[in-house]
Order: sequence, then structure tokens, then C-alpha cells
Amino acid sequence: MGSLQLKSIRKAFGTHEVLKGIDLDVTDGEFVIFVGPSGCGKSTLLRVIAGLEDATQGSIRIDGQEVATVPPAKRGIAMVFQSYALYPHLTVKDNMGLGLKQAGAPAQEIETRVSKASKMLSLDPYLARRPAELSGGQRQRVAIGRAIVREPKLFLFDEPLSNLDAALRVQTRLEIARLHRELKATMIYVTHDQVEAMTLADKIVVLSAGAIEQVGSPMELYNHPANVFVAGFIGSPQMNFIDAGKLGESGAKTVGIRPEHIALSRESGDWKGKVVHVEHLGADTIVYMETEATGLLTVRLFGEHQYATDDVVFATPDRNSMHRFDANDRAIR
Amino acid sequence: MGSLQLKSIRKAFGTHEVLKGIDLDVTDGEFVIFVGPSGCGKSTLLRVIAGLEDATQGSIRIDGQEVATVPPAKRGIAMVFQSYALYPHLTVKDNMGLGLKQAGAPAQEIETRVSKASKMLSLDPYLARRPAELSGGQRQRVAIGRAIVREPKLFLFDEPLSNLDAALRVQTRLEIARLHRELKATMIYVTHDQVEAMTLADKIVVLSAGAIEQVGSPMELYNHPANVFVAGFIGSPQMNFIDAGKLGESGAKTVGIRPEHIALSRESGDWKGKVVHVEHLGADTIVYMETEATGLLTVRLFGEHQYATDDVVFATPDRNSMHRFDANDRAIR
Amino acid sequence: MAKATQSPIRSGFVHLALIAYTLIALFPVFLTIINSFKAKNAIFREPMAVPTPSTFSLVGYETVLKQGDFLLYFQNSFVVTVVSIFFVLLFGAMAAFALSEYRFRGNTAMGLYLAIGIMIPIRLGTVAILQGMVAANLVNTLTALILVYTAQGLPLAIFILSEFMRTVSDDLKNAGRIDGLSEYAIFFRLVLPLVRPAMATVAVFTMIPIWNDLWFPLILAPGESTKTVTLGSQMFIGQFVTNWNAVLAALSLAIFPVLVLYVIFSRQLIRGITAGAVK
Amino acid sequence: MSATDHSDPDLPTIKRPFRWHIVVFLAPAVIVYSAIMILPLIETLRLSLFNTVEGQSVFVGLGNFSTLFGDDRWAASFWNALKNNLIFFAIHMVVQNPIGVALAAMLSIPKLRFVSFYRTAIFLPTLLSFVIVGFIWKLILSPLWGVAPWMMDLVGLKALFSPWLGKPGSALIAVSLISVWQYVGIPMMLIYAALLNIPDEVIEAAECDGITGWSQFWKIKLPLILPAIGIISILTFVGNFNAFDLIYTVQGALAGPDGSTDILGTLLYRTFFGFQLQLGDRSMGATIATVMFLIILAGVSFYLFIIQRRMRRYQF
Amino acid sequence: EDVTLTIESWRNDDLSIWQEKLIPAFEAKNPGIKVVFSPTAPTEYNAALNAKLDAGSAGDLITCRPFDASLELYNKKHLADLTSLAGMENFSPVAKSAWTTDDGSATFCVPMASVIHGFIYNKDAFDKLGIAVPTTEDEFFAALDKIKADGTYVPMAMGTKDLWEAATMGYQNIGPTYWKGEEGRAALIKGEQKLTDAGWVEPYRVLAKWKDYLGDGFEAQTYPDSQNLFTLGRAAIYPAGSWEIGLFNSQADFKMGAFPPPVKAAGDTCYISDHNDIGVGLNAKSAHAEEAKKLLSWIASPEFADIYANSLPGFFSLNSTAVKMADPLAQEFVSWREKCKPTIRSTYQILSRGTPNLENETWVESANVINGTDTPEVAGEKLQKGLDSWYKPAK
Ligand SMILES: Nc1ncnc2c1ncn2[C@@H]1O[C@H](COP(=O)(O)OP(=O)(O)OP(=O)(O)O)[C@@H](O)[C@H]1O
Ligand SMILES: Nc1ncnc2c1ncn2[C@@H]1O[C@H](COP(=O)(O)OP(=O)(O)OP(=O)(O)O)[C@@H](O)[C@H]1O
Ligand SMILES: [Mg+2]
Ligand SMILES: [Mg+2]
Repeated sequence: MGSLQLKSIRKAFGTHEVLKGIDLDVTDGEFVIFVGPSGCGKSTLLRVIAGLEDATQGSIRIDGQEVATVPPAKRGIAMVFQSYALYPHLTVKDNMGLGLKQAGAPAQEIETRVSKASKMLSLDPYLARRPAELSGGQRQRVAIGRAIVREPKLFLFDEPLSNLDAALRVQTRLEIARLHRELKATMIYVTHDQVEAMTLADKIVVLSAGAIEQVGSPMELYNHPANVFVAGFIGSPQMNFIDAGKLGESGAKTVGIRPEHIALSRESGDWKGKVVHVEHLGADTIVYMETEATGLLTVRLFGEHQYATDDVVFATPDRNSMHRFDANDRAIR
Repeated sequence: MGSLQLKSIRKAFGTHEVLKGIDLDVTDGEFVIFVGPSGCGKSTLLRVIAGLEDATQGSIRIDGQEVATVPPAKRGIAMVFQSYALYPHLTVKDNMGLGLKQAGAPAQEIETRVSKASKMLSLDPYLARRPAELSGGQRQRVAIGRAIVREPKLFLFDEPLSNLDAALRVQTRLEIARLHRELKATMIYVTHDQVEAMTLADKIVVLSAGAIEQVGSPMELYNHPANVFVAGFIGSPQMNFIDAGKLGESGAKTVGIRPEHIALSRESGDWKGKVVHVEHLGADTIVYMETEATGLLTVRLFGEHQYATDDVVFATPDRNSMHRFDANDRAIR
Repeated sequence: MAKATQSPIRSGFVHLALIAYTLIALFPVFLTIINSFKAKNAIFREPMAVPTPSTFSLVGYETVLKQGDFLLYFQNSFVVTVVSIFFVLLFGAMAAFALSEYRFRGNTAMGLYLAIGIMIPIRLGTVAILQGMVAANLVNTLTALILVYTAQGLPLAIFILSEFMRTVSDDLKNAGRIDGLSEYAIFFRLVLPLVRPAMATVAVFTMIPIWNDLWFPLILAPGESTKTVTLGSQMFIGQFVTNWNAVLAALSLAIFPVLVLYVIFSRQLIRGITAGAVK
Repeated sequence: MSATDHSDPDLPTIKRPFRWHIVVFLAPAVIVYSAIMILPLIETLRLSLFNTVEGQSVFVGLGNFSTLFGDDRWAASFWNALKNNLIFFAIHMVVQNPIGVALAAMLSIPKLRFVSFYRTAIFLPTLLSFVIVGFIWKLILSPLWGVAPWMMDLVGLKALFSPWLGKPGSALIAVSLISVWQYVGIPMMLIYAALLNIPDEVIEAAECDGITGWSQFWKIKLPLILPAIGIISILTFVGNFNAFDLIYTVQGALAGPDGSTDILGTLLYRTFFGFQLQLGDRSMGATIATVMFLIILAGVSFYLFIIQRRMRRYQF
Repeated sequence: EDVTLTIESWRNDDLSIWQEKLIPAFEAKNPGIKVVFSPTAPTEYNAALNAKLDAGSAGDLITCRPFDASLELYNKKHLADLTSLAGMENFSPVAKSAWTTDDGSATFCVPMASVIHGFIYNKDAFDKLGIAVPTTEDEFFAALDKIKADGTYVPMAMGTKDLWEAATMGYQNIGPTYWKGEEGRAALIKGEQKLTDAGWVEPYRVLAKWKDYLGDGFEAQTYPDSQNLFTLGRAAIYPAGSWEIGLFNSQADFKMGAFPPPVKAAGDTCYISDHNDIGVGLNAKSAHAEEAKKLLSWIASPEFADIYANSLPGFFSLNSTAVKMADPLAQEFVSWREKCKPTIRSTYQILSRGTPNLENETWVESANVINGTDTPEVAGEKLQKGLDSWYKPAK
């Protein structure tokens, strides 16, 4: 239980086509993350899967069964909304239990499941409170809890952590990972946070303007981006893109090298250049330099380094980690 | 012009004291960043400086002049709100120009200043739009633009980038840095983002529960945190704290070591332990391990590393980067 | 493709129910209008039938338009209604702003004081009002009506508007303050435009009793030159109470202006324009 | 540093200058309202403490009140009017507001077509003047003109028709229902606005949770619009206890038959302004007005201090 | 500079007659005076007028309701004393009685018109059914029975919805026959008779019998409904006031006749209600009292009486000079003055000065009796009890 097949899903609002034929297979128990720039259609796709929005075209199968005409309630899904969407008038407990109650589950059963979920999410002390009396992180957990108790085949998360601050974010992320391990349910997750995507996903789906750019495991995308878009989108700071011509490479139009795959030295190296700006992050140092061969180059160094603006430095890329792209921006393998 | 002195600022809402005596000197042209956990009073302090909230007690001097009874409009400040607070019924152009128009600046002058700011922020194509027709990042820039055109002595930013996605965030951060360089104005900036704080600030002010914990340059705070609170707050992942007793250190109660200052090896090292969880971020690998000597230990490695759960590994801290804290949680220098 | 979000059966039922109620709501109006175009015997014999060539008659409208200066009455009603609404909205919004924006001593008391007017019908003050108007030499002027309606509309307007004004983002107003806007500029340039939907609601709620009022026009401005359309048609009904053609025609004529006013305001009704103000 | 060591003596707490703009904002409304509404009303209510004795107006203290409640005749008409008024109010509460809520609930269904047409159509009666409403409904319900009997005949219920407006048992209900017909637009409009205010996500979350249709309305929407329903109830209460015009136009100032539709408003009008041969009695009128005011004030206070305090408002 | 005089009135039906006939006639003779006739709907007239008088914004001339309502205005000094007005001599004391103080010392309104009650019938219907005009109660009910049995016509057009119709067209119409007109009325005022006495309850008993002859749903039938029912030819008999004549003439397309209230037994004296209904007074605060008096004197003149009575058949002039009326129906009504004893409505003088108001109570009870809500006896008791609560006749 919990597999999902999307076949040429299209969705238009009026004449504006938001999803342009999405094909995707998600196997049971997988953790799939959608990433992509703002407005590319991630939420819309999630909502189509949930049945909150009708696709203009295409087929959606959950566990092999066509669900296009099945209302959201009957699809065996649970959705966690970006804005939590808790029922403001119900206590935490009732928020979590309402769905079960509606389905006519016996009170005993509801009690057990809610208390199990609340234990898992450390919500026990708050069961009697209403959403307004909870902090952001707690609300987030209630929203997740509400999804869990229904033990759905399929979880849908829409940027569930976007409103949390750094510390809470890390903590909740770990909880979701644990959840996935324990429940073994299929999860589909939208985020724009690189770290979340890299750490949580079995499979990342990169979307752009309503179409899928690449599907793969996090490290696959990091190491073997299919095209310039994916290469640029995955990784922060962004990959450096250099005109292949300038480097004398033939058979490629663009060469990409990630900031962390460039070594810096004051003495010698492949590309000579001048430091433009340095950012000290403590754990890392980001050096922005201008070289004749490459133009502006971002270099990420581990730990602290005392480079200063206008220093003359030499950069040496790790040739094995270079990416080559053709005239159509596709990766050359 | 643009200096700021705060002297024992106190602010209470009813009986609840939110600011408990803040003393701070900001010199002209400095970039000061306030960080601290949610609810510690950052926004309140900013609002007191702006004059939107009356301090219960204390003195505020801008350019040496007491401003406690001066209304916000006359303090020569500009503020960028966390929520943008754009005027929804006005176009981008009018949003930026309203303040000047109100001050009776000639139309010609307004035109020039707005177009200069819009050029600086690449807003030219959107001048005729209303906020509802802009993307999040664009709105953010309009909010900044509105502050710029007034050419104030003092900028106040309240978590201006908190809701932007990764790419936009980096881009806007760079714009603010450039702005600071070009305008040479004093800037006070609230954020909970580590990278922003480290890269932008001349001086970081760490607040906790309405009081200042430490003031210093980013690297000062990173390298020489004054106490456990600051040490834990600055840096992500968080510093590891180890009971000094366990390590056999005397003269200290707690020892701190940052994840990036621990080396890992499969063969040998100071502390032997087992890998609990590994996060592959592409550029970095975070290893969570359990050792007998230290308990749970977070280690951050540069680049990709093929550790797996349950691997036996040895961790070796960089002794020079260790931090020692006394029984009062103060750093021992 | 079939819809998952909307079952056609369910929305069919909903339309059915709404159409049913719409019929209930419109039926009497419809009845009035079709019969106003019929000859007297037809009105009586077949009240439900639409006018046919044999029953069609404009005699009602002819009677109405011959009698009294209805065009002038309409104009008076329009002036009174529109000017009163203007003042109610302006003064009401200003007071609501003061009450909702500032914390000052007596705020709650002032709020309660201004709400008393919702509880007592102003009609009770008729004699004193009339005496005041006589003293001010305002009898038989539209000004008298406008003053009374303004006072009458204020309490509810303040009540509703201050609820809405509380929802205007503080950050927005503070942004204005920092931008150097005075409190007046904040009110006129920021808050007023943002509560336009609420203003429209208040305008509609204010408009109905003003347009339809019979009492104060009768007392304060019964003169021919200041007569309002409601007073005009009421007299008409008194005069031609058995002449159903004329009465129905007068009633039909009186429905339209108020409907037009409503349509004008209802564009603003319900939906706000605060989108994009804050994230 | 601890939270207890307050005050630095050399740094005085900050005082702000007088905020004249508050006065400016309040002044026009307060002046117009006080001069044209409150003063005349006070002048009127003051009359309740006076009465005309031998042509002279003299202070009688609570004498008028003891007449109102002590004199059989006065008390009978007063209690009759109050009873009718309560029924009038109850009918509005159980018919008008539920219908208004139901209509609003249907109108707020997302993606429904023709919504603004329905909304305008249903609001139209609210826009009509009493003159029109009274006249039309008298005609429709008139046994003579035959519209109502004809329509009931269509559904085979002609036998059930009776001259409702003319029978003491049914007149009040009939007039109340006409008033409901006229005013249903107001609760509909306010509830509709409140329903639109509920974030789509909450509704969508309910859809995903399997809470759909009626149970969604009962369990999710209704609790969230309770504050709006509260406001409507109080506006209905105030409106009903001040009502006058409709009954006056439909049933006349005597609110027949046999006083069965007499409510406080009509009683007040007759007493205060007089009717036909009955001369207006300002003092007793003012007395009734004062009692009405107190009743309404009690209701409003009950709402403000008991109901509204317990009612939760939710921020979305 | 012309002086403009405003006349306050509840007679909005008369608007066109004033505008088209009366005012031009007056203005032609009195250059420099303009007259505006400014009527208010009858239901609001008293309230609106009182408010305006109190505030001092009322018109120069005030149309006077008969008896107490106007007396009160005079007592409050809102109406000027017109005892010595030129033209007042044209009216008999009886005509002036409705607008004269109790002691007879002052008259404050110029009597304008009276109305007479009776029954108007559809002549065509009577002819078709072969019914003769009834003169006694028995004949009357026999006629009604016959009409009812035939089924073509509703026997009698009257409704109780508007209350006053039941009281005025019913009780006050047939009542004088039973309480013997002025005799009973005076006795009631003196306290010698009570409303529970036979003479006062008997008319209710008769009214109660009317119920069976009224149209379907008469409980919700309004006054205009009744008028329409009759003028459209659907009813045979209409209990009327003479003021209907004008309207009926213009609306009915059948022949009409009239008969006075039937007597109990053939040969009994017949009584009619010939009620002083309209007068005109002078606002004591009028700024143009002189001009207003000119107008009042003209209203008191035979010329006015002639125009008025002929323009408004059914409103009979109170002027001593006989007016020749062209309308046959009006002539029929006025001819009863010769053979029957006239009286005014029983509740109008003195008895409606207090609370509860006898007139209003009579409306309610008359409707109740016809509707069957109250028995005639209960109605009488209720009315007497209400009257007793404030009225202490000087014995
Ligand atoms: N109801 C709608 N009507 C018209 N256009 C819509 C509607 N909903 C979404 N869109 C458009 O569809 C596109 C995709 O929207 P969607 O919400 O799926 O983006 P997203 O990928 O979730 O972006 P974000 O990361 O900003 O949430 C956007 O361009 C948006 O403007
Ligand atoms: N108007 C107010 N009335 C009462 N308490 C308030 C008010 N405004 C703020 N507080 C309280 O003051 C404290 C500080 O609030 P503030 O907004 O300054 O926090 P912050 O540091 O900006 O937090 P965050 O990072 O979440 O924005 C909080 O505990 C808050 O609950
Ligand atoms: Mg989205
Ligand atoms: Mg804050």
C-alpha cells in the first residue's frame, strides 16, 4: 500500500498552464521530495495528488487504482499544510482525533492512536490546549500528528518547516525522518530548503515551470545533475558556471564546478585571480574572486581562512568533480 | 551622522518585563546585527529605537540627541518590517515615493531618488505594479527601496529575509551588503539566520530574555563566545558540550567543541564511538556518533564521506579550538 | 474529466436550494413589476400572468408621472442619501479609527457612549430635534435630513468600522509613521483605502434606512421642493390606495434607484484588497 | 541583573505630549451624534420622570413607571407587547438567522457559479422600503387577490390557506415571517463574509480528513463563525426590540387583530405620538421608551459581558 | 411680495381638487396670496402635526379632526380662536359643535364637511336577483341570504383587517338605530347608560351575524380590498361612508344605489350617523394670520361650499346655505337627513379623551366581534371597563 503513479498530469488555471505533463512513479514507502523555484507548480501538483484540485488531464493512480474522481477524503492520504491549517476551535487532542471520529472509529481506538502519536511527537503536555496557545514548532507537530493518527497510505507535506526558526527546524526535521522510518509510509514532501531535501529524501524531484527536470537520489543530483538548471538549483552556494570556450574545453558549451570543489592557494594554481569579497561563516569561508579565465568564481573553504579583498590568489578546480554541459544545457556524461 | 546610544533601556508590557536594561553604543556607519531566540525582545528593542513603542525607562540618543519624545517620523530613521508592510493600494513607485511626497519634496526630486533606488534594486520593470502582483522577493526589495529613498541616518531591519527561499535570500543578502557599502549608513538588523549574521555584521549583539549576552564581531563570537549560551547559539550545527569531568579536565565544568573542529577516522583517534546517523549534504557530511567519553557528538566533515550507521569510528578534537566554561557557564579565557 | 472536488449532485442540490430561495426573494418584486404594466382588470383577474398585448397598459406609470415631480423627489432622495452616507462614513471612520488605534483614558467609555445610539430609536427625539431645526432655521431643507441621518447612522458605522479597523496591520501603520506620515495622513492615505470593503458594507447598511425613511422627511422636510421619493410614493399610496396600477408603478419606480446604489457599493463589498500587504 | 531591580532614579519615566489628533478624529462624530441624537433622546427620556397634571408639567419621580406596571390596563398592554416582541424575536432567531447561515454556507462553496447574482437577489428585499414590503405582502396574502391561495393550490394545499394576517393566532407569525423575508439578507451577508474569512487550507484539511458536507459545516465552519453569529444575534435583538415600521405598515398602528401583533415599538408609537383620536402622551411614551431602552441595554450587556467573553475569537 | 399659506391636511385624496379648483378660485380673488395644500397620509397626520406644532414648524392652516383631538390643540394654544371670524355666522351651532369648547364659548375651526353612513348597493345585482331595497333588519338579512344562496356575488364587502372599517362602517353605521342616536350618546356621556346596556350591545349582536355574509378571508381583507371587491362588481352590498361616492362613481361600471341603516321594525324611527368630519383652523403661531383669516372666511363662504361639495360628492357641506348637488347618490345620502334623525359617532366627543382610548378600543372590539374573537357581551364589558378606568361622568 502507498504507491503512486502520475501519468502526464496537466493542470491549467484558465489559459495559464501550470503543470505541463508530469510523469512520476513513487513506490511504496519511498520518501520523495519536490524542489523547484517559487511558482513552478509544486504545491499545485501536491494538491492535484490530494484531490483538492482537479487535474485538467492525466491519470493518478494510488496503489494501482485510478483516483481522478475519488474525493480527497477517500484517497487514503493525509496532508500537512504549509500553514498548518489546524482547526482553531479544537484542542490538540481533538484536532488529531477529529478525522478518526468522523470515520466512526471507536473512542477507545481513537484514544490509543492519538496518545501514540502525541508521545511520538512529544505533544503530551499540550493535548488540552488550543492551537492559539502553542508555539510555532508545537503547532507544526500537531499538524503532523493529525496526519499520523489516520495512518494513511500516503503523506503529503507542503513546505512543513518553512515557518520555523533554525533550531526548531533541525529538530522537527529529525522527527520527520524518524517518523518515516517507523511508519514506513510513502511520503511526498515539498521544500525549498537544501538541507532538508538532501537529508530526508530517498528521491528528489526537481521541477521547473511545471515540468520535471530530473528525478534522482540526493547524491545523484548533487553529483550528476542532468542539466544546468538542476546543477544550479542543487547546492549552496550555487555551482560556478564557466564558458567552456574560455577554458579551451571542446565538446561542451559550459563547464560547471561547485564552490566546494575548488582549492585555493596564495602560491600557485590553475587560475590566477583577485579576491573580490570574503564571507566568514566561522565553520566555512566563502571567497568570491575574479579570474581572467573564468570570470567571477565562488570558492567555499572549510574552516577559517584569512583572505582579504584584493589579495591575489590561485584557484585549482578538482577536475574529477567538474560538470560539462552541451549547447542545450544538458549534461555530458 | 547616524550614531546611536542606548542607555539602560527598559520596557515592560504590563508587569511583564521584556527589555531589562539594554546598554549599547553603535557608531556611525556600523552594521549591527541582533540575534537571539524567539521572544527574547529583538523586535521590541528595534521598535523602541524607532519610537513605535515607548520605552518604560532609559535614554535613546541618535547623533547625540535625546529622542525619547521625538515621534518616529522625526527620528531620521527608516525601518524595513519583517512583514514588508507595503501599502497594498499603491504601486511600487508610490510605495517608495509616499514618504518623500508627504515631506513635501518636489516631484522632480522624488522621481530621481525613486528611480535611483529602483535601479539599485532592479525594480524598474515593476514600478507600475501593486504589491499583490509581485513575488515575495520583489516585495522584499520594494520594502528595502522604500527605506532607501528617504536616505535616513539609520536603517532598522527586522528579519527582512526570513521568508525568502534559499536562492533569493543569498541574492538579497548581497544587495543589502552592497547597500551598506554604498550608502555608508548605520544599519541595525535582526535575524535568526546564522549565515546572514556572520556575513553581514560588523558587530553582533546576542540577546537572551531581554538582556545582552555578548557584543562582538562575528568571528569574535564564533571563536570566543563569552558563555555557554552564546557558544551554543552561534554556529550550526550547534557546538558539542561535554561534561569536563568526563574528559578529566579540571578547572572547568563544561567543555565545548564545534562539529567542524573534530576530525574523524576509521583507524584511530581520541574518542572511540559508533555512528548513529549520517546526513549527506553534498558539500558537507554531518555524522552523529555516540562515544563513551562524550555522549552524543556531532561532527561536520567537508565534502562527501561514506560513513554509515553503526560504523565504528574515532573522533579527534582540535585541542586549540576547544572552549572551556566555568560552573556559571562563563567562558574561561 | 470528472471532478473530485465537486460532486455534481451536491452542487446541483445547492443550486436548486439557492434558486428556490432566490425565487422566494424575487417573487414579490416580480409580481409588483409585472402587474404594474397591466390593466386594472387583468391585475385582479390574473395576478400571476405576465402582461400580454391585450392586458398591457402603462396607465399606472402615466398617473404617477403626471402627479408630483417625481424626478425632483428622486433627486432629493439621492442628495440626502449620498451626502449622509458620505458624512457617516467620514465621521464614523474617523471616530472608529481613534477608538481602535489609540489607547487613551476613556476609550472604552467613549465606545459605549457611541453605541447607545444603536439601542434607542432616534425617532423618540423627534420633538427636540424638530425644535432644534426650527431654531436653526433648517426646517424644509435637505440639510436637516442630512444632519439627522448622519447622527443616526454613526453608531452602527462606528461599531462595524472599528471592528474592521482592528484588522489593519499595525506594521503597515507603523511603516507609514516611519515614512513621516502624520496621524491624519495615515488615516486618510493608508487606513481608509484599506477598509474600503467595510466602508461599502456600512454604506449599504446606512443607505437602506435613509432611503426608505418616511418619518423625518414628513416631519422635517415635507415641503414640495424637499420631498423625498419615499414620502412621495407614500402619499401616492394614500391618495390612490385603490388605484393599483398607479401604486404598483410607483413602487416599481422606487425599487430601481436603491438597487442601483446597492450595485455601486457591492463591488466593494465582501472582498478586501489587502492582498500583498504583508506576507 | 534581575527583573526586580527596576528604576534608575536619574532616568525619569518618559511622558508623551498630549495627542490632539485623537480629539480631532473623535470630535465631528461626537458633536453631531451628541447634538442631534443624544441630547434629544435625553430630553425625551427625561420626560419619563414628569407628567402633566392640570396642564402643568410636574416632576413625578417614578410615578409613570408605577402607572405602567401598576395600572392593569397599562400593564396588560405592556406585557402583551413584550410577549409579542419576544415571540417576534424568537421567530427571527430560529428562522431568519438559520436561513441566513444556510444561504451564506451555500454561497461560500468554492467555485460555485452565479454567486453574485444569488447574493444580490437575496439581498434585494432588504433594500426595499417598508412601504413596498407591506403593500406587496398584504396583496399576496390577501384572500381577495388570490396569489397565495393560487400558489398553494399549485401544490395541492389550498385547503391550508387562511387569512393569516387577519387571525389573532397567526398574524404575529405571518408578520414575523415577512420581516424575516425582508431581513434575511443581513445575516446572510455578514455570515458570508465570516465564512470567506476561514482560510481555504483549514477547509481543505478537513476535506483530506474526511470531514465533508454537513459534518464539515457543523464541526468546522460553525464553530469558527460563532462570533459572527453572536454579532448577528445582538443586532437582531436590538433591531427586533426597536422594530416598528413593518408592523405599522402591514397591521396598522393598533397592531391588530386584537393587539395580537402589538410589539413594544408600536405600543410606544401609539402612546408617544397618539393615534387617531388618541392623543399623544409624551410622558408615558417616554416611560415606555425608557423601559425599552433598559431591556435592550440589559440584553446587550448580557451579550457583551456574558456571551462575548466566553466566546473565543480565532485568528487565522 | 406674495404671501404663501400652507394648509396641513390628512386628506391627500383631495390634493387635486385643491390644486385644480379651490386654490385657483381663491387666488383669483385674492391676489398676493398663494396657497399650498400639503397633505400627510392620514395614519401619520396626528403624530406629524403634533410634532410640528410643538416645534413651531406647522403650516398656517390646520385641518381639524372633529372634537377632542382639535380641542386639545386649542387648549394647548396651537389653534387660534375663530369665534368672531367673518363667515362663521354661516354655520349652525350643531355644525360648529365639533370644534367648540365644552362650554360653547369659543369656536376654533371652520366646519368644512360632514359624512353620512349608510349602505351602497349594486343595483344591477339587486335587479338581477330581484331584491328590493331593504328597510328593516329582517329584510336586510333576507336580502343577504338570497345573495349568498345565489352565489354570484359576495353578499357584503367588508373586512376586519384594518379594524376601523369594522367600527366605522359597521358599529357606528348601524349603531344609532339601537342606541337611539343623540339620545343614547348623551346618556352615555352623562353616565346614565353604559356600554353594557342593551342599546349598545345589540348592534354588536347584529354585527356578529354579518360574519357569514362577508367574503372569504375577510379577516385579512383591507379597506382598499373591500372597495375593490365592490367596485369590480363582485360584491352586492357595501357598508359605506358617503365619502366613497366620488371614488365609486369613477371606478364602478354598474349602477349603484344607497339605503340608510335598516330599522328594527317597519315604522321605527331611523337614525343616521351624520358626522362632522373636517374643519379648518388657524395655527396660532402663523406669521400671516391676516391672510389666513381671509382664506378661512372664504372657506366659510357658500362659494367654497358649492365647489367643495360638488367636487367631492359625499362630503356634505355644513354651511347653512343649502348646496345643490348634482350627484344622485350624494343627493340620496343627504336626503336621509330629512326622514332620519342624525347623530354623530358615539365615541368622538369627550369619551376618547383618556387612556385607554374608547375610539381605538371600539375598533379592536368591533373587529373582534365580527371575527368571533369576543362575544358582543364581552366586547361591551371590555369597553365599559376601559372607559370606567378614567372617565368619571359628572352626575
Ligand atoms: N488558483 C489559481 N489561479 C491561477 N493561477 C494559480 C492559482 N494557483 C496557483 N496559480 C499559479 O500557478 C503557479 C504554480 O503555483 P504553485 O502554488 O503550485 O507554486 P509553488 O511551486 O508551490 O511555489 P511556491 O514555492 O512559491 O509555493 C504559480 O505561477 C501561480 O501563480
Ligand atoms: N504588545 C505586547 N504585549 C505584551 N507582550 C508583548 C507585546 N509585544 C511583545 N510582547 C512579548 O515580548 C516578548 C518579546 O517580543 P519580541 O517581539 O521583541 O520578540 P523577538 O525577539 O522579536 O522574537 P521573534 O524572534 O520571535 O520575533 C515576547 O515574549 C512577547 O510575548
Ligand atoms: Mg507552494
Ligand atoms: Mg521579532
